[in-house]
Amino acid sequence: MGRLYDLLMKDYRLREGLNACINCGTCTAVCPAAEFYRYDPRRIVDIVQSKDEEEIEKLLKSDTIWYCGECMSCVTRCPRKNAAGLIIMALRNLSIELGYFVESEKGRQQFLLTKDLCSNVLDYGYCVYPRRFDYAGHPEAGRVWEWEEKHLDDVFERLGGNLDGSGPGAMRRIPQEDRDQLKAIFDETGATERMEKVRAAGLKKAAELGMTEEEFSRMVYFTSDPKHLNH
Amino acid sequence: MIYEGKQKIWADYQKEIPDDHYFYVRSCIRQSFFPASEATFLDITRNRLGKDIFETEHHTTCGGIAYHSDTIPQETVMTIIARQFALMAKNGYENYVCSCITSFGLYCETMETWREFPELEAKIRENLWKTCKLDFAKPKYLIHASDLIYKYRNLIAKQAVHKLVNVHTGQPLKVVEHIGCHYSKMFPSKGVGGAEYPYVLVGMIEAWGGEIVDYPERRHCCGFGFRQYFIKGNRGYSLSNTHKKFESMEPFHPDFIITNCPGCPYFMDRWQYVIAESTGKTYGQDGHGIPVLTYEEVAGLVMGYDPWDLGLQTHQVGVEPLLDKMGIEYDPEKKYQGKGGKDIGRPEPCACLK
Amino acid sequence: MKNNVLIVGGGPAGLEASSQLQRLGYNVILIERSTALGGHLAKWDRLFPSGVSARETLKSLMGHIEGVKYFTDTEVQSINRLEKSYNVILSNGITVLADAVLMTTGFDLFKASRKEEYGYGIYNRVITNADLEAYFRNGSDPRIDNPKRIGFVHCVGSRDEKAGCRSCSKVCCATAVKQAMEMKQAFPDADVFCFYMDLRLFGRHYEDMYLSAQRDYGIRFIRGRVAEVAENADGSLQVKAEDTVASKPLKASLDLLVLMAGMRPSVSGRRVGDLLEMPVEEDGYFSVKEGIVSGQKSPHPGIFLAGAATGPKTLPDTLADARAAAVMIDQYLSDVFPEAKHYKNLVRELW
Amino acid sequence: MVDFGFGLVPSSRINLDLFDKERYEELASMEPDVRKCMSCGSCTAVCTAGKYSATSLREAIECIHNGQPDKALGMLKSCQFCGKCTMVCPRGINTRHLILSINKTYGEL
Repeated sequence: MGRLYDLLMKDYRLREGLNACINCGTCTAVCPAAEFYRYDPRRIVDIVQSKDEEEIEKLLKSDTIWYCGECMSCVTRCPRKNAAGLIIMALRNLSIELGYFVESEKGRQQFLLTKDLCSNVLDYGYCVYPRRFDYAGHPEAGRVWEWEEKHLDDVFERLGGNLDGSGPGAMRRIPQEDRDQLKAIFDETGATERMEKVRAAGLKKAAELGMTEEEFSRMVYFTSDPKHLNH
Repeated sequence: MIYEGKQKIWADYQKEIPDDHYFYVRSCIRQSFFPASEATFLDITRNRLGKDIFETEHHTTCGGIAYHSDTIPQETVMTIIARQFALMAKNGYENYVCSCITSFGLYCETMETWREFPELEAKIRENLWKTCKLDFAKPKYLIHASDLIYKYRNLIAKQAVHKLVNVHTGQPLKVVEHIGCHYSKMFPSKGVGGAEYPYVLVGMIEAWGGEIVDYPERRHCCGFGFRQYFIKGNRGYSLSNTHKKFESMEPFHPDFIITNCPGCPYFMDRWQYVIAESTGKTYGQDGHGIPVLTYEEVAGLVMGYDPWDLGLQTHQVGVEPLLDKMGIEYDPEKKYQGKGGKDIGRPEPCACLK
Repeated sequence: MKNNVLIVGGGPAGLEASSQLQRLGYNVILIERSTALGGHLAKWDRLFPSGVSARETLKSLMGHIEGVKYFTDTEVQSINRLEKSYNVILSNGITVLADAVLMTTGFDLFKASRKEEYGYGIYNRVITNADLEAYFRNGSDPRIDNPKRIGFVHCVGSRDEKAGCRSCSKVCCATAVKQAMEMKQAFPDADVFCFYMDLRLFGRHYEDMYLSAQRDYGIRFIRGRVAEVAENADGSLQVKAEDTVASKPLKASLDLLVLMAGMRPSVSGRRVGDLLEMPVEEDGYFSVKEGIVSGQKSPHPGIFLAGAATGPKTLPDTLADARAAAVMIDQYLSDVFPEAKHYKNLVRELW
Repeated sequence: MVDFGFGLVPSSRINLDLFDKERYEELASMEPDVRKCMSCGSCTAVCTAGKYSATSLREAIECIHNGQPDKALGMLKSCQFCGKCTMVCPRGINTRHLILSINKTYGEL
């Protein structure tokens, strides 16, 4: 048994999600990613259970493990009670831990995702915060969001929300002491360390590519190589 | 379609839903995009049905979106969840109801993992005390807010002002249901009706006079995919999966779509807009889209709430054709007004989508 | 005096063992819980690999049991172990003093509706292998209306831990190939697809059957387990699978989908087994004393097993197993009741 | 039409409804043995061209059965007709003739 496989086996999601796969393809048959990306979850499960170090390392550095949308539709159908979705999460976790994620275009996206989502959680206590959801960056949010964004306070007031208000209610300002507890949890459970690790690896990659952080972020946010798709 | 066959399966998946006394936890996405839905949920359950639904300002995100975008470790999200549970116990509750499907699925998975790996539960218990000085607790009953509206569906029907019926033809409205993937795909027994033919939304539609239409891609994900939406370069995935669903449901001509997941109504509403504006294709009648509603919005319409109090103006797909079919009166002038009729302008019209 | 042998289950194994034991000079009492003898064979139309008639096969099995006392609509009510034999009370009030008991309780067909995602009993055009045999026998089924595109799903309730059945049912692959060819004969311009995980065509002539299905009938074999079935607006079915050979998700519209429901341990057989405290293995089938050298002996003296009671078997396997059990029972009784030997020889001379 | 900076992604899902039966029957009339393939991969395993290009008779036959003849042609265009695959096919398919027949049948697509 190889090193990478051992590291993977430390992850509860892999222990939960990997039983002997019989390559029947039910996971791929219903996978939202398999139709639109060059992606086959069955093969990933098969590679992991093969314990082939070389293949697993390739996987950890590849775009492949980043195509999944974590909808977990595969879990319902597997006749061997595997959970491809959980296996992917374990692979992504290890890819980040080892800094391999920056080796692939899709993996690099963790640089932005980690920065944005974690700061939302720590700054506001929410994963999503409307004042940080801008129409310019999200034109698909529609003309109606363009309007809402301009009148966010009025819209929330009209709809019985409590945007940045005190006490309970939708989008209330979560008290500082509670956000402090979130920060303490982040520090204690490795999320803070994770954030720093991802940031450092991203900036290192940016430097390798001779890019500033802004240039790197733009590239990561906008680019998508056609090679990910099927032709 | 053989209805009795589905009834047999529904009978196999009846989960226990306590009648009253819940600790309520909000959803990040629902609060951001459908704040009125949560307000309506609380107004219906507390004021119309007289239930005890407690909310504390101290609860936070469960971290689910960050977790499913692979930005925080499993141990982190589990400790945040333990904190939410601890707040429930601290406030004297044992029934936990959450507004978010991603949260619901994650709570189920977390409790299952704790059951399977007690050493992990012990670690989380320790983390919780270390970081928050809170005592570890687990809910006696864990349910999603749509389970509760399902439970109350007949009480709501008793107070109904409108039915899900086309007042012009007398025919029941054709409704498509969309269940959030994390509701029961991972743990079929945790969802009303199971994973393949969930009954939680079907039950509401039936109780309120509508007719559910099944279609081939009913079970398919809306395409959110967390990282697949947040990063612009990935949004083609998200868009294409919703497109797949609409192409599949189009021949069934649904009057509207009911959802129980916070993200799905946003995506299925906005992706219709994107498809219309970028390809010219629309799925509703004569240039309109198909309205995508939350179950709270549907319950609100049935109980006679004003559509604009329900926040239907914040959908990109216009709901007026649906309101007309249901014979619901509304004031177009008030649609985009702020509180007390304050003028806050209105959205720009779309080029294609009516 | 003649030794009594009680045989529980009137399917092929029970019938074959009855005729053999009777010829060996035993007093055979055969009981069957349903109203007719023959078991699943009585419901089948033609048999793989050669396509012989199930009716004829059953008729020839029945032809050899004259003189055998049999009771249909009859179950075992209670069993008491005496010193050398068993005191058995039947549901029809008759009491049998059995010197040996043979369990030929067979199998149940997997309840296809338990694979919820396949929609048996929900989608109109989803049927089972058993439904199709019934259609072949009596020529009509409202769900089969000149189908142009027909699919067969292998491993329904087999090799499926989600459905609680890990084992392979052994006969479904061959049955699917047989039925696919029969449908092609019935509807020559139909396209027929078989969705399989592995083709387990192990028996003599089975591979020829597979080759013929491809070459002579143009049946398409797709390596991928069907993941989901749904109904299109026009009532046809949408089937999803992965073509694992092409590593791509696949969809197909079909007019008819046939689910190859697998074998499950017989529930009523298990009930009788419990009366006898017969151990079962993890797969739910009865354990045997030693798997290879005496696969027909139960751990209890005087209790024997044959046929699908000890796991999925083809019909030839089952009949051979029944004959083997008859010999085992003969040896056992000869050892335990040597005084009966002389009488047995007289009977055997008559044959 | 608005440009959102992303758009619909082409589907790679195999749709068996797109299978062109008539044309396939043409092929089968030229080379009936095409039906006998059991996707064992022996042909691809020994294929010389396959070592240097995306040549695979096994996949090509699969593509034809899946209604993707254009993909099939792509997978055969580097074939050198060395005939190794004919020697190893356990079903005795005259693979060289099959490849020629595929090109002939679908070539003008």
